[in-house]
Amino acid sequence: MAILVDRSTRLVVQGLTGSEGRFHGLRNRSHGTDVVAGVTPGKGGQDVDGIPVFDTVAAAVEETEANTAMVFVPAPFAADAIYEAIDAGVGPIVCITEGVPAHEMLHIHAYVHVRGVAMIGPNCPGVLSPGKANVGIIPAEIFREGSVGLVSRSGTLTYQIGHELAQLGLGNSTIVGIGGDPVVGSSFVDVLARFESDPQTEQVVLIGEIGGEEEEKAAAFIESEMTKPVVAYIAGFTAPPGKTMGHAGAIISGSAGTAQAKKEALEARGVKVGTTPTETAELVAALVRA
Amino acid sequence: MAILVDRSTRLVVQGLTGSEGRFHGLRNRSHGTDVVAGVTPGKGGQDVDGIPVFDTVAAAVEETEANTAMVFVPAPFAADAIYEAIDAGVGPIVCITEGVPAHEMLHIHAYVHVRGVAMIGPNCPGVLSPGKANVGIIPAEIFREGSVGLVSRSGTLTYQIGHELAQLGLGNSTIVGIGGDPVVGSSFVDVLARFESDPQTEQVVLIGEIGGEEEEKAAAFIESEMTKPVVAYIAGFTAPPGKTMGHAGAIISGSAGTAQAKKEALEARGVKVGTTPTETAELVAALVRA
Amino acid sequence: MDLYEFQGKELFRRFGIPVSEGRLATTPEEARQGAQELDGPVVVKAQVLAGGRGKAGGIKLAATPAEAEERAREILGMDIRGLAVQKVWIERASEIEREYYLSISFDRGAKKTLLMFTTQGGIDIEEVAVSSPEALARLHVDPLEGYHAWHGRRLVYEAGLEDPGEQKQVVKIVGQLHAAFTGCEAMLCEINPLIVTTEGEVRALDSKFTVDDNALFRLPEIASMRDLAAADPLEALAREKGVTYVKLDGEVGVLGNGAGLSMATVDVVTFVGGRPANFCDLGGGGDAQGVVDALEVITGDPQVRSIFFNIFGGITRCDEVARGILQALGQLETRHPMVVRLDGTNAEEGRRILRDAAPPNLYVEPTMLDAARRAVELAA
Amino acid sequence: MDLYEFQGKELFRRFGIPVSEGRLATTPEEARQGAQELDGPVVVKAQVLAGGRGKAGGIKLAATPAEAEERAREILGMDIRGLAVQKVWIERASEIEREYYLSISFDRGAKKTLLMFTTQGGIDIEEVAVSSPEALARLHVDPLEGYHAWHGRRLVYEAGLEDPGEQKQVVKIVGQLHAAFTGCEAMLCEINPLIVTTEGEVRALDSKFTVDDNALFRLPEIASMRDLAAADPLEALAREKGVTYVKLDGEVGVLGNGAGLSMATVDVVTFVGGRPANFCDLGGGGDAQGVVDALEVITGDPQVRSIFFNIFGGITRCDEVARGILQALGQLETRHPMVVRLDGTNAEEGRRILRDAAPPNLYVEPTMLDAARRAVELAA
Repeated sequence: MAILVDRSTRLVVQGLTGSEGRFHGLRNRSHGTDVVAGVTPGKGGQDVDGIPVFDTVAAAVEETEANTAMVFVPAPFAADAIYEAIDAGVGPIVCITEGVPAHEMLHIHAYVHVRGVAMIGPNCPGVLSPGKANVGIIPAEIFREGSVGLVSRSGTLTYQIGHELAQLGLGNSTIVGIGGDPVVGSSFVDVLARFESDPQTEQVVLIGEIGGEEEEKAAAFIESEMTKPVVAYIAGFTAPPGKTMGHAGAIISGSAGTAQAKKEALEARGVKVGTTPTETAELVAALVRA
Repeated sequence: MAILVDRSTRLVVQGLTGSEGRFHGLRNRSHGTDVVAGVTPGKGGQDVDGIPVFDTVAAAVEETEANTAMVFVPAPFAADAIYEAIDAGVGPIVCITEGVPAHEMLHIHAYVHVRGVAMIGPNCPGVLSPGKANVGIIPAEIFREGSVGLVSRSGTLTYQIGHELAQLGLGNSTIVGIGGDPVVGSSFVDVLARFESDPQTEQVVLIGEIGGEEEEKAAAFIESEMTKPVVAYIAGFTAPPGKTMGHAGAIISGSAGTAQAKKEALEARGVKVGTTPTETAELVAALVRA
Repeated sequence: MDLYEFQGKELFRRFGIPVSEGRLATTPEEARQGAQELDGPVVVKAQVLAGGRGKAGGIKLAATPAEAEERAREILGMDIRGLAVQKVWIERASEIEREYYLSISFDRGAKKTLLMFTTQGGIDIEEVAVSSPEALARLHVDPLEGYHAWHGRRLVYEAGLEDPGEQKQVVKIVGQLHAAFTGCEAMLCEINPLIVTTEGEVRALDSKFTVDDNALFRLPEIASMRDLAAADPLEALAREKGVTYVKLDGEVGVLGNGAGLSMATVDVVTFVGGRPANFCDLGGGGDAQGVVDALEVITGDPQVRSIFFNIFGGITRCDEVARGILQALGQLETRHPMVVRLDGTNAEEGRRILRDAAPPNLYVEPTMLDAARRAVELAA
Repeated sequence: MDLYEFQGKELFRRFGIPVSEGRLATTPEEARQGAQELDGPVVVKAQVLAGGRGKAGGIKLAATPAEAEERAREILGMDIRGLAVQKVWIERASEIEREYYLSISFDRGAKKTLLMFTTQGGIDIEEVAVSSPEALARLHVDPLEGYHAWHGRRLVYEAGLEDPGEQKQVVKIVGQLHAAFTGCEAMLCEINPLIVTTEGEVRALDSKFTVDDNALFRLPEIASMRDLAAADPLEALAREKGVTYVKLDGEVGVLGNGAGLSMATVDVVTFVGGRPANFCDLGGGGDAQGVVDALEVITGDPQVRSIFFNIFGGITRCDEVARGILQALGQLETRHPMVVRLDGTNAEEGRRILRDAAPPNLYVEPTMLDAARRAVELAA
């Protein structure tokens, strides 16, 4: 099983002919992902190491039955690429691109929801279901297949915790990097709901950070809707208010969005929160062994 | 039963303090409709013959639990009033106003559908469920309560046919004037679907006219989805192409939208089409007596 | 409201769409002057709100200003589908390499904006749709999504346009045309042909532009483009009086209340063997002044021989309508025979009032069918 | 990106929102000149990207140009929350009758634009939200619906604004502020206070305006408003080098790859009893030039005593990162003790490379916690 991407994924890479699109597209293929097409306007008819390139997503879908899109186009054109994928009937859509303007994402977020399309990102590392499919830039070689679902707003921190889990002999059903922007296509709650109904997933790790209120909403969801145990980690306890900590979304506004508030919200709902990545991995290991 | 409006209707009239809003609002009340509120910005706190007036639809809903809105505000402000009603959680929304710009209706049509709000009009006579509630300008006194559902793009033509039915001793479950504009909130198919599932309705009369393709879609829907018998009338057999026949929507564009094509589409699906209002009423009477 | 080619092109130009330079002329002399200013071969194009200009001889090439004057003299005053040509557009002639077709319209069926593009331009698009549907790229814009650049790209690639330079220009023009379509609240923006010049430049060579009448209140500049002189004089009079009127080609003047009932009335006149002279909608009510205005327009048509007055009394009761009719007849000097059918609320009373007053040229009938037959008979 | 009051007001003005006339001054003489031009009593307002100006004495009234010069002399150079005042805004003084509050912000939780209005203006809105929530009208704009006039009306009526003239003006300003918010792709547009003058005119007396950094590529004019001189000099250097850097107040310089990991590193340093000097994110990779630039910024802070280099090798392998670090150290003359933790792909190999090269000030630790402890120890 796993969630969002698996062996049935047929991936079209928007921006496959760019250097990053090519690098990661081929990397995803080497992990076993069925990368069926690329899209670059004006480069239809070419190929990238055997992967056919089309001018439009619609043409790619018609020719290759692609059902999942990865967006690797530069930020000024990313929203356009996302809308194109939606209208070509593709989903999930995973947008790796960093720097998509927030107002565009506000509209896209509302629109994908009414169209019923799953979207991950932007500014995210993507989605990896170890042993099945990798859509994005997550280094698959440090993860193992297993029962732990992992959802995170951060990239390298996710890798760190996944790596520590692997050191402890644990593997993952799916790793979902939802992205570090103020508005992303899927929230913690959206992904937790998928993990809850995924047979392969038995435990979930949630990696949050300062800013917004998605961790608080996740806490409420975990209490009311989830039967599977969740462990959390929150980054940014010592971040000062009003400063953007790398991710556009990682900013404490006034008294809202602090790591302490998020930790308390989660713990009040019975979620164990690790203070370091290592401790977090150990909490998961204890759960699995229990 | 009946559809859209009935004894549970609690009506707020947007534009109640205008002369037409007042006239028809009070008329609707005298037919037994529960007219609970009016809305006119800046006139909150006043009343119209005992009906309290509010500044916003939200305030009207909060105070009076209004659940249906009738829009009687001038065309330049009608779209704004419709959005206000949607966001105040009211529906159905019946817009009587004539002259709402088509581009605004394009967006409203899409938006009410994703919000799941029933909307009738604009440029329509409204909805009457005889003996239960009247929302709009349909003269209730010429209709009787009964089993015939009536849906129409036209006003006086509807009255004419309803009157002829009454002369033949027949009554109506609900009369719905969907409006004569190119884009209206509810199409024939939307209303036919409601009649199909309404226990009171046993037969349906559809009154179409030239322009668009709603009659053709209705024909397909009647064949595939309806068990109740439908009789139709189409106006505009002798209308020349390219001329707007009164209603903004009543225009033959190129070879599309002719009355003949609509008649053929309906008859091909087994729907009897009357050539005059009188014959149409007689076809219904024959059905009822069969 | 339909715009002339030169008006549509002016709007195109404002939205960045490349058009040829030109001058408007209402006399042959102005045409010569315009051609002189343009300094080179020109095309003289009849400005009429009707299709088929080209076949009717309303578009002609002129190599010199003198020729332009001559061609304008031929075209001005020409009758094209019943409309007299009162203006010509003098435009710098283009070296045409290829002709494409691009349009944005209001798709009432889908309730979305419809983009259409084909490389088979210059001819009737309905023919292309039938003869080679695969060459016609069609794409909707979802009102909740709005237009994005991919719409233009997909349109161009799906139509099989291959030259990268042309692709780029057409994609840009699609975006500009969409901006014009929404900005001017159009029901139709059509460029046929959209040409490629011998230098590879893509340009709008014609324009068909229809604006939503209901939006004109907030588009004063476009509203002022309406050319009352160009319309049928009776339709212009009707517009002035605020009467909904469409001229038809028969002898029975028709007057109804409500668009649907009026259309049905026109139909019934035809079904019983008559020829309606017009469609005329009094609106929901039937007050005396409205009746006076409508009768004035209808009787302005010299073809009219009888008038069929078909009223259904709803909110307005038939007795009130009857009094309105008598009052209106008192104000007008019309000798046309008039057949009145009154039905609905208080119809009996209304008919009685009319019969009692009994003007010599007034006939009262109980049903639509009877009234139609009588009106046709009286027109014979 | 935060804008100064005078920049925000310039944008307000363009969208039609009434603001007072004013002049920018960087010297007391310019302030006098500005006051002279404004011809009447003025307010001299410190322009700093920090709150609490008023309490800090950064806003002063001046009745004459001479007084304005004097007040500007007092304010210019003043330190407000760590920022030196380099500019003052000289504005025509207003006769204030009442103070309201209006803002439009990006509600990340609801994923909608949030409108807020209260007649209790001039004070901290978070206080109003706590002390009298019923007085604070809050309303979202659905991105698929867009802003309409009813939003403004409902906001104003729900806040209990009663004067019809003020209602009308405020509703209009809400619409204009929303246009500014979307047109400038803002994250926040706040007017506090929105005043009513003794003449009944509603006007923006202050402005807080934050624009989405990600949108600046298409807002060149707003992008050019950035005042590099006003920022912390190290943050300005970081921006110039393209390094993601936030100055903190301790002694342990922190360098990580990825925002989340870097934040976690700062946290761990604090948990083991140290004080981080900064947050610094190298991004996903760890190439030599990036390391050089980051170390240059970090060591520019004189408080820094040790540096904690926390790298997780994912796609970039740890052996590559180790070589990048050595190369960077070769290019830099830094004597700060540096603790490196390498983990992830090829971590063993990476650590071996570092140990073999063994620069005297380089310490290699196997875990984040060990490394944090060592870095804190070295900073003591």
